[in-house]
Amino acid sequence: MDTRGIFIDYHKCVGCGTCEMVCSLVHENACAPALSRIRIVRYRREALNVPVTCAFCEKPPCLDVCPVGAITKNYETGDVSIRAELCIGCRQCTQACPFGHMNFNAAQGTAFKCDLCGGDPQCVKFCWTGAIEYLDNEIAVDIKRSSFADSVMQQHDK
Amino acid sequence: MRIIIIGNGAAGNQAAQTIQNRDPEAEITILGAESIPFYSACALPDYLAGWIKRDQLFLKSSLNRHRVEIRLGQAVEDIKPDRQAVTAGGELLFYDRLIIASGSRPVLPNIPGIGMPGNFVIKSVHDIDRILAHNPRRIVVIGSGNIGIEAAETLEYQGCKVSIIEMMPRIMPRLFDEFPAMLIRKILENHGIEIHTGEKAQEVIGNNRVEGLITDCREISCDAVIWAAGVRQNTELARAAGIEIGSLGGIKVDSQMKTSHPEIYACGDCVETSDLLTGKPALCLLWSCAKAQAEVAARNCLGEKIAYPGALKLVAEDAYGKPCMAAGLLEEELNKKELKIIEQETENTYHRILIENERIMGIQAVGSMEAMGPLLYLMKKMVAPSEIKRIINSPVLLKNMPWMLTIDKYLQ
Amino acid sequence: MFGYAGKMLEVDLSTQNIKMRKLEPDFAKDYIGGIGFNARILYDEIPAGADPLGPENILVFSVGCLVGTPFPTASRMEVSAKSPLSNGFGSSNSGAFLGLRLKGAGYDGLIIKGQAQKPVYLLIEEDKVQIKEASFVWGRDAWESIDLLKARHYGAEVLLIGQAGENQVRFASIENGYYDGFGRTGMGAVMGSKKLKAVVIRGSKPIVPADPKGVLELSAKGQNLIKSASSYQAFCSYGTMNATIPYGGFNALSVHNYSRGTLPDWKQRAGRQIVDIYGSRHIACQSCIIACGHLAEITEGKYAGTLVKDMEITPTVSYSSNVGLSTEASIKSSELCQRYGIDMSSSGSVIAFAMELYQKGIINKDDVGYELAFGDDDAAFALLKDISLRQGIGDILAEGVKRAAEHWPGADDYAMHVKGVEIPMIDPRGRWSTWTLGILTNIRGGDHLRCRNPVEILRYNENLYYYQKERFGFKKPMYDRLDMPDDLKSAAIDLENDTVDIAVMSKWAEDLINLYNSVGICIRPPVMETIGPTILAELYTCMTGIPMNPDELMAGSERTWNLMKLFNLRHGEVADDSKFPRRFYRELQSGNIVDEDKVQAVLEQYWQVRGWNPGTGHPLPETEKRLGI
Amino acid sequence: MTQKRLYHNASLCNGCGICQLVCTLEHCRQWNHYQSRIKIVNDTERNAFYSVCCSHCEEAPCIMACLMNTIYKEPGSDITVRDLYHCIGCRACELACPFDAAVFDVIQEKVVNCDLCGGRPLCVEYCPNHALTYDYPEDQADKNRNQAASQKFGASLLEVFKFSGKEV
Repeated sequence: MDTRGIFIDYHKCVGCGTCEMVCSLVHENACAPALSRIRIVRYRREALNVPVTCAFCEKPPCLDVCPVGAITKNYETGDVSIRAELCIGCRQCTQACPFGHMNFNAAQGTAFKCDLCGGDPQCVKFCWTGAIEYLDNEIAVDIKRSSFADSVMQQHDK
Repeated sequence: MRIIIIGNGAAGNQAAQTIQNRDPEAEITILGAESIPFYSACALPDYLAGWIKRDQLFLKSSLNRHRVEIRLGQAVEDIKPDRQAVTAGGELLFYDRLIIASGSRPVLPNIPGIGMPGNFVIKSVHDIDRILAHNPRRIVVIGSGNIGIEAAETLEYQGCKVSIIEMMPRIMPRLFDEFPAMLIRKILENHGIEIHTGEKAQEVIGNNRVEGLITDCREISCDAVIWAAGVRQNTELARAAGIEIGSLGGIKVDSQMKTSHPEIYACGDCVETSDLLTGKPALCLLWSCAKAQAEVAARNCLGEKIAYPGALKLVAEDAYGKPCMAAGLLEEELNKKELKIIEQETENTYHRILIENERIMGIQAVGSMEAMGPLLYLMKKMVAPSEIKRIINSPVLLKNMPWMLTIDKYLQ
Repeated sequence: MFGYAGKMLEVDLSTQNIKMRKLEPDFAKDYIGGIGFNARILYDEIPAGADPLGPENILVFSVGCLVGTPFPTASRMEVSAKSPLSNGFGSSNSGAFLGLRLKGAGYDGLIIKGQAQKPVYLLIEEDKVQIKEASFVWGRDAWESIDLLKARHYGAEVLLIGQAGENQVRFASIENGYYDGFGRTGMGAVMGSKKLKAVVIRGSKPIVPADPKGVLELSAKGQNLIKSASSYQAFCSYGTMNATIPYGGFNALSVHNYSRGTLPDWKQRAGRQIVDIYGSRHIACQSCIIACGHLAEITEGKYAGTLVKDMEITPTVSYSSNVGLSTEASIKSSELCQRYGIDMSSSGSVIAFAMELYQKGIINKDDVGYELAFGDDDAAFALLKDISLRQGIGDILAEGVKRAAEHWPGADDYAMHVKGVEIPMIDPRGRWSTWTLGILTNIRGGDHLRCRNPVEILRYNENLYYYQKERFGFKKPMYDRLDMPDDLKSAAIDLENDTVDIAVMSKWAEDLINLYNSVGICIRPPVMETIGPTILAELYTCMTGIPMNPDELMAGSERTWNLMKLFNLRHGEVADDSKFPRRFYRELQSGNIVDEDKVQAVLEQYWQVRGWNPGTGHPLPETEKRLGI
Repeated sequence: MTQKRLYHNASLCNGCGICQLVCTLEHCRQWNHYQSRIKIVNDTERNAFYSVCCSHCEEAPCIMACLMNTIYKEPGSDITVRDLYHCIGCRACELACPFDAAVFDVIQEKVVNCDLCGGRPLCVEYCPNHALTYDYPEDQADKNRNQAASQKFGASLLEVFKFSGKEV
């Protein structure tokens, strides 16, 4: 099983939106943040930026609410994907996703979501700040853990 | 791209509509054997009863007449797959893709008296016109599928005395299990329809005109017989062109609705697809299946790669104001491994849900259709009933799927 | 049409007429986008002698043609109109997310004509465009207005004017969201004169490139190129604050209205370290990989609670050195300028001008109402408010230094402007370079942003060979990497003696920056250093499907520059306008003055390089013919 | 921009049912919540109220199920509308709807769905708790995203700064 996933460090993101542009360009051959699988929430006044993308939940709410079974989870690879040909465009998944990740292409009338570019996420490649990373679950948690430990130690040293 | 569609029915028109929506430049020719425009066969009983007017039968179509040529009254004589052409009205028409949606026709048994005036089928508008012109007062309906039941009900509404003859031991034998079938039978009988099950028609008697029917049990005097004992696929054209025919008698297609010839697709009543729930070959002669198949066939014609998930039997019926519905498989069609039947009965309603191997395999309801739509989709999604419990226990999910609350009571 | 949105929106506020203009491929190729479109439209459609604040003036917003790609820094948008300050071509550039949004709504540009009867705002929702009544925001500051407008129109991008624009302060800016703005040349006053409070844009149409794969590859290449620039790391961390200290060191800062060249505590006031003290998060524009902006937060003291995008060289120099405010006050000044919707450079210059007049006794407390002194933040902010609201003396100062100086005899000596536009930042007496010649040659008047050496190494400040050349410190790899035609490169740069020919380099630099403004990328040094016409031409071809080579691209940029010059000449510019303020020629600063004759000689040389008449600065017929104007 | 749609915020709904009543009054000229195009479902366990209403699916199952081709997408929009003249009340669409959102109108004997009152939904206008909103789907998606993002940063941020423009 592939345990890698996209990990986002909200504090590193500067909100440049390169990931959105690259994503829409790779998947839709067009430059449009609205067609991007990864979207940035920008708190413009506070200069905070939160990229939002699919978490590939183990129990995906989008899968549960889909009335036609167009969303499937492959429990071997962990992948959650949409079969566009089955999608009826009811937008229930866009409402169900707790992250607001599930996107909707109004022109085609289907929902769409992150597919990790088949294992080589382009947004990660183009993200220059290091805010978006494609890491093994264990490593990502380890980084988080050690950064927390560092801060504790610094407090302690003071 | 030139596309020829054989058949001016639900499948043919749906295919044309889909192609036009997706590729407005495609040149479409629809060849219809009947010389009347596209109408809904499902509304024929309503027309027979006088609930709707004749013009309401004809469906409005938003096809662009500059790009779509509809030739009515032109039966296709043969298909020449090697030349990519069909002959219709002596003319050779070439195609890039061909969609066969030739439909089906009612079966008439080969018994004495079948050719006499007063023998009717219900398939086209003309059949109804003929019944209305005949103005029968005492009618026998052979077969109790949905067409038979609807015909009986509408004729009874018109003041006729109606009897139903069914070969099998219960009515609607392909649609309902025994108990719900009995409920429906009661409703019908309460309204004065005579029902004889387990009988077979033997002979139509009369003197140049139907005067009675002899079954293996009795003789019924009547002035008309309506044959609704099944339909057969129109596969002669395809068979003559060398297109493979399946074991059940329909045109054999793959999941993309493609026949054994790469340029020829087929959809509608004339094909043999697989069942959604079991995956076995199945015939599904229903309007909604025909439309879904036509959509798939049309999109694959245009080069998309869309798979048809499989046919699902799905019938909604109105028995004297009581909605009845059936979807999926019957108890006798199941393997009965870990079979669980949930039945709920109130004064006016009855629900039956068949669960096998933690999968919903069949739903039948009489009297109320509440929550049946969501259940139907759970069946299509192959969701285990235990999942529903999980969804109801999760406020986040429930917020998006409140109808689960109504389903829940059926699965307790 | 690939790459472009394919149409421009034309709104006549007098008649409430809304039209779509189709973008012709030939026009698109010749004028590229952004400032190119603006120049052509203004040149064709504004009659000579039009009043900049009257209904005849036209306000054009155009998006750069590469905006919408992931190419680094492709986010810029250009607004132009006849400037109320210079009476010539007024133009200003801004980034953030506005350009993409306008293109996403389906327009390459927005042309605003006429004058509304009462305050209105324009609501653009893709194909649905409405002129709406704006009395609920009229009179409010920019930030309040944005909050109100965004509450009405969810997720919209807003460009608007503050009170300064409403009151037609001649150096009012158009604000682009909270922190960005089209500052210079008084575009806000033009928008205010049209009674247009805001333009609210919603939309998310895709922009379809001709060759998406190529765009992606070139964007990756662009990222790598910019990352290889020598100044990249420094700019990522500190943004434009990198340049403050060297200019202080050269005595080339505008301190106290150019009466001095540096401040003794300059390093403590405006060094990089203040980014570490006050700066918190980086702020990037669309597709930017530098993110030079910082959110500045003041947590204690007089200005506690201030939260603004700051720590940039313009507000720092304008308020911290020119007006002499403390660092915290200069951060506060950014917020005030953004709220009032006023140009930071010009307002700083005007306040410094008033303070110097007060110091010299030309104006006194009776005129002003309070005491003015350099470094007094309360007085400076009171004056800023008076100017924005046109109260008291502010009403005179709101006309800009050139016009205000006419009110008081003797004030003319202290009016630091070129062609009516206040000079920000640099003092040519401290450091003579391509950049300072750019203040003279700039189409939009006294401004430093339209001509700068592609590679700026702040190491030397010698006036070599009678102002003809500047000493540089070019290294061979840098020279090799510079994307410039070989013949021009050898003419402009003398690698052996380490000098740059100012006249030749000026033309190249101006055309290059003009090209950036046309395609919509940023002029931050890491970009200037590495991105040239070659990669832009490739990207243009991939994006639009229109074949383009670097020479055509540079010719297009030059065409635009000449067109803008012709616009200025038609509207009354004469050769004599290209003069520094008298102070630079006469008053010693750190022992230096600028030699008027020698500067004139360089200027004439520059005109010659441009193909203009060396005596009058008028484009020659053959130049016009070559460029096909 | 696509069409606006109806959204229901369960946390604001107190189940008063006014939406159902105004809906029936508008469409059936009677005060009868069984005929409402919007249904409020009561979750007694959590004492919460949820709504069921037509989601105007892009490839709506009801359109495919209709035997009379009476259900179609309004040209130039993505709202599902019905031509009731041809409707025979067969209830196939009711069965096909996975959301149980098609309603059998016993007066007309036809199946109906929410028509958004032609662009001015009365249920939204009369909702006393503002639980129902009429909004663009894009905006609604953005709002969901914003909410998720705000949760990431905690409520503290929103307390420090009052409303500010949040957008994507």
